[in-house]
Amino acid sequence: MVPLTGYLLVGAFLFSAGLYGALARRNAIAILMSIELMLNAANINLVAFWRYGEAQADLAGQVFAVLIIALAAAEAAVGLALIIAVYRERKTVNVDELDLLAG
Amino acid sequence: MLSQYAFILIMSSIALILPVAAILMGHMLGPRRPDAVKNAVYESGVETIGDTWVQFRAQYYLIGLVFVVFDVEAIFLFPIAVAYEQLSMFAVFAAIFFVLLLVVGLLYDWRKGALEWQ
Amino acid sequence: MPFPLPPLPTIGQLVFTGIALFTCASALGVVLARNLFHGALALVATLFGVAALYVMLEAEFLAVSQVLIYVGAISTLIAFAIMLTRSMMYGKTSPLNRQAGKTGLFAVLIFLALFGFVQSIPWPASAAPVLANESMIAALGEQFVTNYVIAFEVLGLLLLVALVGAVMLARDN
Amino acid sequence: MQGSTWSDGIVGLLTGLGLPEMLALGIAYGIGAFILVNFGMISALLLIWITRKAISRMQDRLGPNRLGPYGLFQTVADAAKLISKEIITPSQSDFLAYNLAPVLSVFGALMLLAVVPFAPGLIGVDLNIGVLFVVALGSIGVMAALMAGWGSNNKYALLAGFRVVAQLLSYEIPMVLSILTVVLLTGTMSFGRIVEAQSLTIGGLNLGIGWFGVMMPAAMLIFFISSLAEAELTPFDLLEAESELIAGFHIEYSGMKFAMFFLAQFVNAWILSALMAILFLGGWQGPGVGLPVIGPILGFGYFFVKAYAVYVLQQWVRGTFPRVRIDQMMYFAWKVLVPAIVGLIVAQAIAQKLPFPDPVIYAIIFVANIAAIWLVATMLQRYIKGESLRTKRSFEPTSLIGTMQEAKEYAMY
Repeated sequence: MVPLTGYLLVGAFLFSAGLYGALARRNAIAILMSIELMLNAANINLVAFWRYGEAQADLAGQVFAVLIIALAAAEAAVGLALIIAVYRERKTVNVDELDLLAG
Repeated sequence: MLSQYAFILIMSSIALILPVAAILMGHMLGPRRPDAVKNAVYESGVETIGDTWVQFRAQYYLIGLVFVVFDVEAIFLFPIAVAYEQLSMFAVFAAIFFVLLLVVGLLYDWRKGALEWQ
Repeated sequence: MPFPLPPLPTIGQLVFTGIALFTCASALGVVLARNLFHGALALVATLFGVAALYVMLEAEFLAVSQVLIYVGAISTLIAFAIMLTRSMMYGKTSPLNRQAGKTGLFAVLIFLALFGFVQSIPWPASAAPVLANESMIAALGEQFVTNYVIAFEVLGLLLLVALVGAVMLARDN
Repeated sequence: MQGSTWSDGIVGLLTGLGLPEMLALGIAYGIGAFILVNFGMISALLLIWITRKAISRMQDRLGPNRLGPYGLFQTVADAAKLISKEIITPSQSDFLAYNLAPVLSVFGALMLLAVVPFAPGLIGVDLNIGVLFVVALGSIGVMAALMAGWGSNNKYALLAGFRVVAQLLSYEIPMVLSILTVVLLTGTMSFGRIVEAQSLTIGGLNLGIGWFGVMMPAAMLIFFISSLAEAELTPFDLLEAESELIAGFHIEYSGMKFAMFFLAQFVNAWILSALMAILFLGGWQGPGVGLPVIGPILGFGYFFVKAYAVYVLQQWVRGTFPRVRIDQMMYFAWKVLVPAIVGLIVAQAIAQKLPFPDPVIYAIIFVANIAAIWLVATMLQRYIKGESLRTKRSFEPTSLIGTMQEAKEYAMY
């Protein structure tokens, strides 16, 4: 059987990659995709802890994970709609060109 | 359960290899005489003007949006439907309330004309 | 003293290693791809990898919802948004901003810290067999409308708000 | 977990030969999967022949009749032709997306076969989440269409890809929800058990005619209509609209790569008909399937007869109906089918919790279904009236346009 460490390491890798993408990419859509990676990393950990944990019958880990997936859907829907609205105004989705509030 | 998914894994590798093999066979058996006109983008014989990445209308995105919300709804309703026999009345009303919330969303979009193709 | 050979990996471990490498490689593809559409395709691959990990964890309902919602819905939305904002046009400039170097160092440090942390704790190496699967899906459905009913209804409300808000934002007018 | 399956025999044979059980299972699965995949590929040839014959009969033609008996080998010749054609790769196409798209679309179609129950015990793998597995695989087809449209570097292909995705997404919701009615009734998502639930046992004898389609005609109809849209067949084939989009998202594909899209489309259409047979027409259930030896063989026969009958029905619709416009396509999905099926689900959910004996509950569900059909029919009638009024007006002398009040019937839409 695969030890729990394996899953946790995959989760850690996805989280770090997502973090890098969220901070370093210029395109807003790419940033959103990186955030999805981080959410997935959290989900892997939740399910892995559920599977290897004591309270399997409780299913809390799975319920959380499904809720997070649904949440990610709502987040992506609104986030992308925002990006589209911003694009319509400013004709760009590069976040370092969007300095309306920077003054 | 994992042995069931072993079947899925084996079958998916076969289902991937077969079309790849068919395409590679087509590459090997068919002739290969490319030229600039043949490889040009086909637009009914008219010369291509401008970039392929033309501006698309936001309507497509709106459809995707409504789809996402209803997809999420469906994914929650399936396990509830499986458990339906054992549910109490309260639970049933909770589920129906959940459905009605989304119906309100659909009605709102309907009124706002987001479902129309202008 | 003979060098102790590590035990042969089981089939499950081999499959896991394959899936894990695939997932991590495509995750790197997401953040590093110059072409945004390739990035989206890599994201789809990553999400499939994660779904496969869920199957390995015997959470098949979760795996299938992952594919349905993430691959079927969210990735499509992302692809639509890429086309709508003509993000393909930025292919010539660098996809990374000025602080990319510093951020990369930071991310590597975070990963190393997490790596060390995960390795330092003696996690259980194996788990109890999972309860029968059909009843697990039913139990999951029951949990949604009993123990977690508040979260469930709030999620419904959130979806409603997302639907209304996103449609208002994205409409052409 | 479940009773005997097809793999038991092979595994028993192989372990008898002294192989370890793991390896035996792997070999058995390999054989089964290989047969299934090849069944999909080869049946596509037959399906193309059936399609051409059915359509040509409806159009008062003979169809293929030269090669082999009744022209049966025509598709084989076509396949041989396609394989020897040059594969043209358009310049500036995206290598990854362009080449992966045909493979993925075939993959998505063939993998569906893994959960189709052909006969009692003869199902690739009876997943607990079989129903959702099918729906999830549909998203691979969506991705393939997007990749093909984007990868070809062609405006029309991209536009068609977008339209395909819009259509597939719109009709996936009524389809999924119509499957939900069956799941709500049976309390299981495994196809094996859904088919088993459609027996009708009277006096210890399995008549095998307790089909859900009889009790839930509206859900069946909605499933059928959405499956037409998902299979991109004629009332909903505006993605291929030759006059506007040249040929759809696979315009830039040729030779075997085009053949792959073609194959995926036919396999998909057949599996959707098979799904309708499984979910609403009893799958392998039929009179006499309970019999000891002959039962499974009969069941196998019943399943194929039903699946092909639904397939021919699809072709019939395809041969008779005109193509809808894109706004009508959207209208129909979101404003007719989705409200109807959501209403049905709520009605059925309430009915199933009423403290009545089962037959009464079934009767209530049946009445709700009939009401849904009636409602949809009236809504469509109103819509068609408005449409025909609009068409009539567009042919009136121009001098009158603008002077006329908007008609009441039309103003509703």
